[in-house]
Amino acid sequence: MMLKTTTALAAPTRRGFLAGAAAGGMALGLGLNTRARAAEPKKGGTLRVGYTQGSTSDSLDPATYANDFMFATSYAVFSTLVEIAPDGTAQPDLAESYEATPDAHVWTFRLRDDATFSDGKRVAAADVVSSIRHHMGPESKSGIKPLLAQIKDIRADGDNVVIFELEDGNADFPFIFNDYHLTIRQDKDGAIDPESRIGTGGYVIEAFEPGVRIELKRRDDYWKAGRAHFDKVVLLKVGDPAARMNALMTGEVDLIDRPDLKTIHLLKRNRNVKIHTQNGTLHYTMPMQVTAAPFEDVNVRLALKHAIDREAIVQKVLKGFGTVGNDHPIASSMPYYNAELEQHSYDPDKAKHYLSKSGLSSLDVTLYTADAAFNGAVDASVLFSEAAKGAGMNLKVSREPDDGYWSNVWLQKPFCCSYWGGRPTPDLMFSAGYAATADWNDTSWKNERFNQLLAEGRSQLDQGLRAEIYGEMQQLCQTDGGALIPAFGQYVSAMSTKVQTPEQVSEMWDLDSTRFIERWWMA
Amino acid sequence: MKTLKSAPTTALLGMLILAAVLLTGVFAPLLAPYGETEIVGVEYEPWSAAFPLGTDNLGRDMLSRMIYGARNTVGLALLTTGIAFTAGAALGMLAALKGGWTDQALSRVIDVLMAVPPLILALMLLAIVGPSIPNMVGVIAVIYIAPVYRLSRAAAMNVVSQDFIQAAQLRGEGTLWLLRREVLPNISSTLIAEFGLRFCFVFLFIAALSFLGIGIQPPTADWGSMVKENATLITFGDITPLIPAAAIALLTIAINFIVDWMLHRASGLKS
Amino acid sequence: MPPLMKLIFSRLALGAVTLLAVSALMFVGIELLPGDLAQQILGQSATPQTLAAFRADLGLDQPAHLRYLDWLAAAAQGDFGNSMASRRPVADLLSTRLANTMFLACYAAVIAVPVAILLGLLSALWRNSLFDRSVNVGALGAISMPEFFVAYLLVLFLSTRLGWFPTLARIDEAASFGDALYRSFLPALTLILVVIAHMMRMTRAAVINVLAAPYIEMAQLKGVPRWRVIVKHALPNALAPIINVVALNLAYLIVGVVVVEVVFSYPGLGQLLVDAVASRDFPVVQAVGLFFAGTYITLNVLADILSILSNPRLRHAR
Amino acid sequence: MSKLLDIRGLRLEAGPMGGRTTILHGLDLTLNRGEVLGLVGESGAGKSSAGLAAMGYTRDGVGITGGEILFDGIDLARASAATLQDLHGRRIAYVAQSAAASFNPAHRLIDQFCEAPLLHGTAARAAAEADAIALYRQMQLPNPDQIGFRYPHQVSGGQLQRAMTAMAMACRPDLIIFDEPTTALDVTTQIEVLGAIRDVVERYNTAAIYITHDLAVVSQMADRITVMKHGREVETAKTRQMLAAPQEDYTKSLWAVRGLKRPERSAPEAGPLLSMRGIEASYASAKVLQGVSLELPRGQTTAVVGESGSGKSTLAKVIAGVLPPSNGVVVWQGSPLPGRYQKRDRATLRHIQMVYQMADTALNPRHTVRGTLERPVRHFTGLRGAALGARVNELMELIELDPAVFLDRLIPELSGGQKQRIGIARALAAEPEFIICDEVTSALDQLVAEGILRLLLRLQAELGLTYMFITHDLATVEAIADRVVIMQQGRIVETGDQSRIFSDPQSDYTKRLLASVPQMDAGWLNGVRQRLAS
Repeated sequence: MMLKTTTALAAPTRRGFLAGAAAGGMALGLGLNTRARAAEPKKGGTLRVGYTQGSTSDSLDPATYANDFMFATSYAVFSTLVEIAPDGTAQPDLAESYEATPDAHVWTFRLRDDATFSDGKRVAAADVVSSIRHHMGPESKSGIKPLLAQIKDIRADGDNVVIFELEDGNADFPFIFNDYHLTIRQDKDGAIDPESRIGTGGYVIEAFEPGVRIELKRRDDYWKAGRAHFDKVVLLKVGDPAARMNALMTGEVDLIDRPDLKTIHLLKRNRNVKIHTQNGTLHYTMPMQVTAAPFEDVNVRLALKHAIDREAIVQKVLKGFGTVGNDHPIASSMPYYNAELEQHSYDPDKAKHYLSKSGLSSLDVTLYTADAAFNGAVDASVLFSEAAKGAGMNLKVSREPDDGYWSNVWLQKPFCCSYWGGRPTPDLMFSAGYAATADWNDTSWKNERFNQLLAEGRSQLDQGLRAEIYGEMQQLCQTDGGALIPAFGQYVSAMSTKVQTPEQVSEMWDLDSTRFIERWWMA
Repeated sequence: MKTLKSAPTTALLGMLILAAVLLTGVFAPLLAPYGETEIVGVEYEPWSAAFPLGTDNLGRDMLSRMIYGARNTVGLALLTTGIAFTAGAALGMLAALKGGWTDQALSRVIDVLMAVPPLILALMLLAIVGPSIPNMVGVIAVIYIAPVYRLSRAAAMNVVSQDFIQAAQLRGEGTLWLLRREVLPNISSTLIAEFGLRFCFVFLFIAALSFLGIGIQPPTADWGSMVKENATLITFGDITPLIPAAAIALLTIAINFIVDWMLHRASGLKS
Repeated sequence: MPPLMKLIFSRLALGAVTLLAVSALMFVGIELLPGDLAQQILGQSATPQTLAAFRADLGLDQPAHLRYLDWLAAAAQGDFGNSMASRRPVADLLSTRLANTMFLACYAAVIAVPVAILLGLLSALWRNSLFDRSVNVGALGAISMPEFFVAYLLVLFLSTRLGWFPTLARIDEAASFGDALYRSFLPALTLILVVIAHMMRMTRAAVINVLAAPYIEMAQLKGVPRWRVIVKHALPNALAPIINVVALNLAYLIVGVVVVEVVFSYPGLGQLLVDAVASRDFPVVQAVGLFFAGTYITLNVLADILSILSNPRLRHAR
Repeated sequence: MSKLLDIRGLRLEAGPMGGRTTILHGLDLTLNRGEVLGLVGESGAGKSSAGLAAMGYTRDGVGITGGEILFDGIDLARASAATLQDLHGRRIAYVAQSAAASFNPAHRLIDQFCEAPLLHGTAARAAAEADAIALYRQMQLPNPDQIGFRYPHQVSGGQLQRAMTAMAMACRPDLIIFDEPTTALDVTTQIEVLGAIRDVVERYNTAAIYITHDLAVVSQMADRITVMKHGREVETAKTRQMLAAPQEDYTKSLWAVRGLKRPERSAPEAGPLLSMRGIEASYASAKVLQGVSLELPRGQTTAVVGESGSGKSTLAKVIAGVLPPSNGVVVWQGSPLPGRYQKRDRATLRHIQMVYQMADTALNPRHTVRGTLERPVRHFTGLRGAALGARVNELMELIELDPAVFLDRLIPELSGGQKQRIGIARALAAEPEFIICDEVTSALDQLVAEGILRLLLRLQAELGLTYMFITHDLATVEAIADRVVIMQQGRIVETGDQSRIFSDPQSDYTKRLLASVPQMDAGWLNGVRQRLAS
C-alpha cells in the first residue's frame, strides 16, 4: 500500500545484522555501568507513539518482522542475548557473559540465572537453542537466515550454557545477537510458539491490533535493573505524515518518527515539541549498475557524480538534517574515514568534460525513484534532474509505486534510488554492498583491486595499514564505483518536551536503535 | 450566439473561467514567469514581487507551477474523460439500439466493473501496468466508461423508442449510421452535461491517486499533486496548498454552472 | 404480487453472478500484480531458496486456477481461509475493521442523508432563490475539494486550532459509544461533506423535474399550499432517482473511504484492503473485495426494489 | 342573471423580456351563474390560457399584463397568492384534458378527492369520502363504493375523466373550467363522459367554461359559444344561433371541414396489392391480433378503423415487418413477405412506406428538412449531386412547401402540419407503391388535417398510390376511404365499401361507433343516449 513506506520490507536485513560493532572493535564481557548517565530516569507515565510503519500483516513471529513498529515491540516484549550499548560496544543481555575459542570457531554463551519470562519461568538454554533454530533450516523464511548460515551447530550444555560451532572463525559473531529477529522465546518440546506473547522483556502485551496499535504494560518483576520506566506504552500506526504531526501537536501522541522534513521548520516553532536527531551511518545512494549501458563507462558515472547538487539535496530534501556524501559509504564519524579525498561537488563543466571523454555529446538516462527508497527520494531525484540539465544531460525521473519497490526496482533497474542503514565498520559496510560476491552489490561493481584489499583488511591487524587499505578502498569507490552517494542522513524524530532521553543514545538506528521503550522515560 | 445571450450570468461566468483556464493552459510557456520545474529560489518563500505566489517545497515558483498545472491537470482530465466518453457512449448507444443479447452482455460486464471499488481497481491496474501518465489516463478512462455507459444507454433508450429510428431501420440503414446520425445528436446535450461533471470527478480522482502516491509523476505540475505536495503545510495554517485547491474548486464550480445551464436547455428542448 | 417477486429474485440472482465475476476478476488482478506475497514479505532478503520454501509453504507453487477453485469451494462454505501474511483467519482480521467501517458509514449516513434530502427539497421549494444558489455553490465547493484536503482543513480548524476534536480517530473495544462518536467525528464530517452535495443536487433535480407534471398544476389549482405540493405530490413521485443516488452514496461511504481512513488513521476495511493488495495477500483481498462488491450490489438491488415499491404502478397491479 | 365572471381587456404575454409573444390581446368574457360557456378554437388560439386565466392562474413564463378578471367582484389578476389559494378548489375548480396525467399516480383517487375539502375545511374526512362516493355514483362510475380506493393507473381513461369531474365538484364550486376533457377519449367513451359531465353541472347549477376544438362536442355542452383565433375573440353567440348561422368567415371555415369528399374512382384493378391471411401477433404474452385476414386493392384507400386497443396500429407494424406475426402470412404482390424487415430486400422496403401519427417523434429533431429528405432519396434512388437536389425540390413541390423557405430549417422550427407533410415527403422519397398512414391527422387541427387529407388524395391521383389509412376518426374515413375495415379487440368485425358501411352497418359495434360520432346538433347527445340506453 502507498503510505507504509515499504522501506520497512527491506529494512530489517539491510541494516540489521552486526550493526553497532564499535569503532574500537569489541569489548567482551564488559560490565554494564560504563554507560554515561543522564538525569536520573523516573518511573511512571504513559508513552504514546505515532509510527509511520506497521501493517495489517504484522505478526509476533520473529521471522516475519518487517518494520519499526514490530522491531520496537520486539525489543520491549522480548530480549536478546546481546545488546549494543549507546557507546557502540556489545554488552551481554540475556547472556551473562560469552567467550570464544582462540580461533573464534566455537562460542560459549553463559545465561544469567535471574532472567525470567513474564509467566515466571526462568530462561533456559533450550529456549535459546529453539529460538535461534527458528530462523535456520530450509523451512525458515526469516530475514536473518543468511547470517545464521555460518552456524554449524548449536547445542545446550546444561541448563544455562549454549554453545555455537561456526563454519569459520568470526570475531564479530556476538553482534549478531543484538538483532530483533533473535529475541528469545519459550521452548516447547524443541520448538518455539512464534505467536506466543510470553517474553523476557520489560513489557507485556495488553492489546495488539496489527497495523493499528499495540498496548504494552510494564512488568513489575522485570529482571533488568534501571530499565523500563514507562508504566504503559501505546504504539499507534499513523501512516500520514501530516496526521502524525497533528497528533503530536494536539498532544494525542508524545512521540513520532519521521516527521515531514518539509514542514519541520514550522514544527520547531511549537514550544511543547522538541526535535530529536541521530547521526549514525544512514546514507542515501543512487546505484548505477556498471554492467548496463551507459553506466559501464566510468566517465559517464563520473559525469553524473559531478552533475548532482549535493548541497541542494541536503538543504532542500533533508532540510539540513544530513551532510553531503562523497560517493563512498563511509561516514565521517567512522574509523578509517578518508579525509584527504577531494569532495565531489556540483560542477557542470567537469560533468560536460567527462561526458565528452566518454564520447557522448548528450546523455539520456532514467532515474527510477520512490519515496520508499528514502523519505524525499522523489524530490531529490527531481533536484538531480534539474541540476543535470545544467550539465546538458537529460535525466528522466520515473516515479515507481512504493509497494514492491525493493523487489521490482532495486537490483532490477540500472539506475535507481536506495539507502543503506550503514554498518559500523568499513569492512562490514563494504562486504555487505560492494564486495563482488555480496548479495546486495547493487551496482554489480567488481573491482579486482578493491576486492583484494577487502580480504586483506579483514585479516590485517595493523591499524596503520588498515587505514591505508580502507582509505584506498574509499577512493576506489568514489572514482570508479557505481554508487552515487549524495548525502548522509540523520534519523529525525519529534517528541513532546515531556519525553526524556539519556545523554548518549545508540545512533545506529532511529530512536535509540529502537530500544527507546525500555531506555527512555517521562519527565 | 443567440443561445449565449440567453445564458444566465452564472453560466457566462463559468464559461469565462473555463476559457481563462484553457487559454492559460495553452499559452502556459508564454505566461509563466519561470519554468515548470525550474528551481528559482529558496523553498517556501513568501509572496513577493519576484514570486507573486511564493515558492513551493523545492523553491519552485508557485505561480509558474500553477500556470503549467492548468495545462497538465485540465489537459489530462480532458483526455481521460474524452476517452471514457467515446467508448462509454458508443457502447451505451449500441446496447440501447441492439437490445437483446448485446445489451445483456455489455450491461453485465459494466455491472462487474462498477461493483469493484474504483480506487482499488485503479490501485490494482496501476500496480499491474505501472504508473506512467498514459497508463493512468487509460486506467481512469476504463473505470469511468461504466457510468458513462449507463447514462448514454438510458438516454439512448428514450431515443430508440421513437418512430424516426424505426423509419431509418425500415429504410435498411446500417448500425453505425443509426448511432452517429440518428441517436447521438439527440443525446449529445445530456452527454455534454455529464461530461462536465465527470471531468471534475476525473481530476479529483487524479488528485486522490497522487495523494496515494501513484498519480501524475513529478516534477510535472498538476494541481492535484501540488495540493498533496504542500498539504502538510495546512497543518500550520500556511495557505500555499490552498492555491491549487482553490483553483480546482473554482474550475469545478465554473464547469458545473455551465453544465446546469446546458441541462436546463436540454430539458427545455424536450418539452 | 408475483411479478414483483420475480423481479426481485432475478435481481438477486444477477447480483450473485456479478459477485462471482468480481471474485474472478480480483483473482486475476492479483495474479497479474508484479511480485507475490513471498517477495513482498521477504523484501530484498529474498534468496531463491527461501522464496521457494515460502511459496511452497503458502501453496503459491500450485497452478493459479487450482488455487482459485480451492478458494471458491471453501468460500462457498463460508470459509474465507487465513491471511497468508499474518496466518490469522480472515474472519478475525475483518471482524473489528468491518464493524469500524460500518460504524463510520452509518454515522455519516445518518446525518448526511436527511440533511441532503432536506436541503434538496428546500432548494427545490425556493428554486433560484438566494438560498438555492448559495446551497448549490456550497455543495459544488464541497465536491470540488480533494477529499484529503477537506480532511486537512477540518483538522486544522476543529482540531489543531480549536482543539475540539481529536485528529486520530482511534476507536477500540474499550471506547464507549459516545466516545466513538466523538473520536470519529472528523472523519464522519469529512465524508458527510463529500457525499451530501451529490445527493442534495439529485434530490433537487428530481423534485424539480416532477414539478413540471400536470398533476402538480392540478394540485395547485386545488388550492394546495406550495410546501404541501412539494412534499405530498412531488416527493413521492421523485423517490426513485433519490433512492438510487442515496444507495450510490451509501456504497461510497462503505467502499470509497480509503483516503479518509489514511488521514485519520482510522482502522477500517479500506486500509486493510489496500494493505492486502500491497502484500498480495489474496485471501484477504478476496474477502474484503467481495464484501465491498457485495455491499455495492446489495445496495443497488435494494434501491431497485425500493424504487419499485415506491411506484404504485408496479406495487398495485391493474 | 348576475355576472359570476367578468373578464375585461385581458392581456397575456409569454416569454423572456425582449422576445415576448402575446397570447391574449385584450380578451373580454362574461359568464353568468349556472351558465356554460363554450370556448372554441384551434391550437394556439389561446383558449386554454384564457381558461386558466379565468382562475387567476398562468403557467410558468406567462404573465397577465393587462385587464382585469373579476370573479364575484374579486379581481383575480391582482389577488394575493393566499386569496387565490383559498378560491382554487373551493369556489373555482379545474378539469384537465388528460385525467391520466393530472391525477397524482402516487395517491388513491379518493385521497385526492378529499384533499381540497380538507384543506379548505368544507368537510371532514368521513363526510368528504361519503360525498365522493355519492358523486362517483352520479357520474355513473362502475362500483362507486370501491373505485375511489384505487390508484389512477388502475382505472380506465373515461372513468378517470369522470372521477376528475367529481373531484372538481368536491367543494361544490361556483365555476368549473373544463379544458378539453374528452379530447383524449374514444368516441364511444366520450359520449358517456359528456353525458355525465352535463348532468352533474346542471344538477348543481354550476357555471362552467368548456374548452374544446370540437364544435360538435361543444354544441352539446354549452349555452353560449365563443370562437377564438390567435388570442382574439372571433364571435360569440348562443349555441343554436352559432350552429344555425355563423357570422364570421373563420367560423364558417371551421364548419367547412366536413365538406371534403374523395373523387369518384373506377373499380380497383384486378388482384390485391397486399393481402394478409390469418395474422396473429402478440406483445410478450398479450395477444393483440387474432386471425386477421384482409386484402388491400391496388390504387385505393383502405381505412382501418377502431378504438384504442383494437390492434389497428399493430396491424401496421406487422405489415412493415417491425413485429413479425406469430402466425399467418403477409402476401405482397402474390409473394409472401418475410416477417422481419431485416430479411426483406431493399425493393420491398422501398415499396412499403409509413407515415406516422406523431410527426414530432417521426422526424429526427436534430436534422434539417434537407437532411431528412436527401438521405432516403440517395439511399433508394442512388441520386447524387444536382439530380439529388432537384429531386428533393420536386418532393417539396409535391407536398406544397416552398423549398427555398423550408429546406434548411430544423425540424423543430416547423408547424405540426408542415412536419406531417415532411413525413409524407420522406415516404414519397422512396417512390413507393404503398403507404401506411397511421393516424396521420389525429394530432392536427381540423383545418390542417383537411389540408393533409387533400394532399394525400391528390398524390394518390397523381402517383397511383395505394393507402392503408389507420384512424379512429370516422369523419376522416368518410372523407377519403374507398373501403373500410372495422376492428375491435384484435379482430375484424366488419369490412366493406365505405358507402355501404356508413349507409347500413351490419355489426352492433359498427352501429354504436357510427352513432357515437358527435353531430352538429344540440339535441344529438340526448338522442344518442336514449337510443343507446334502450
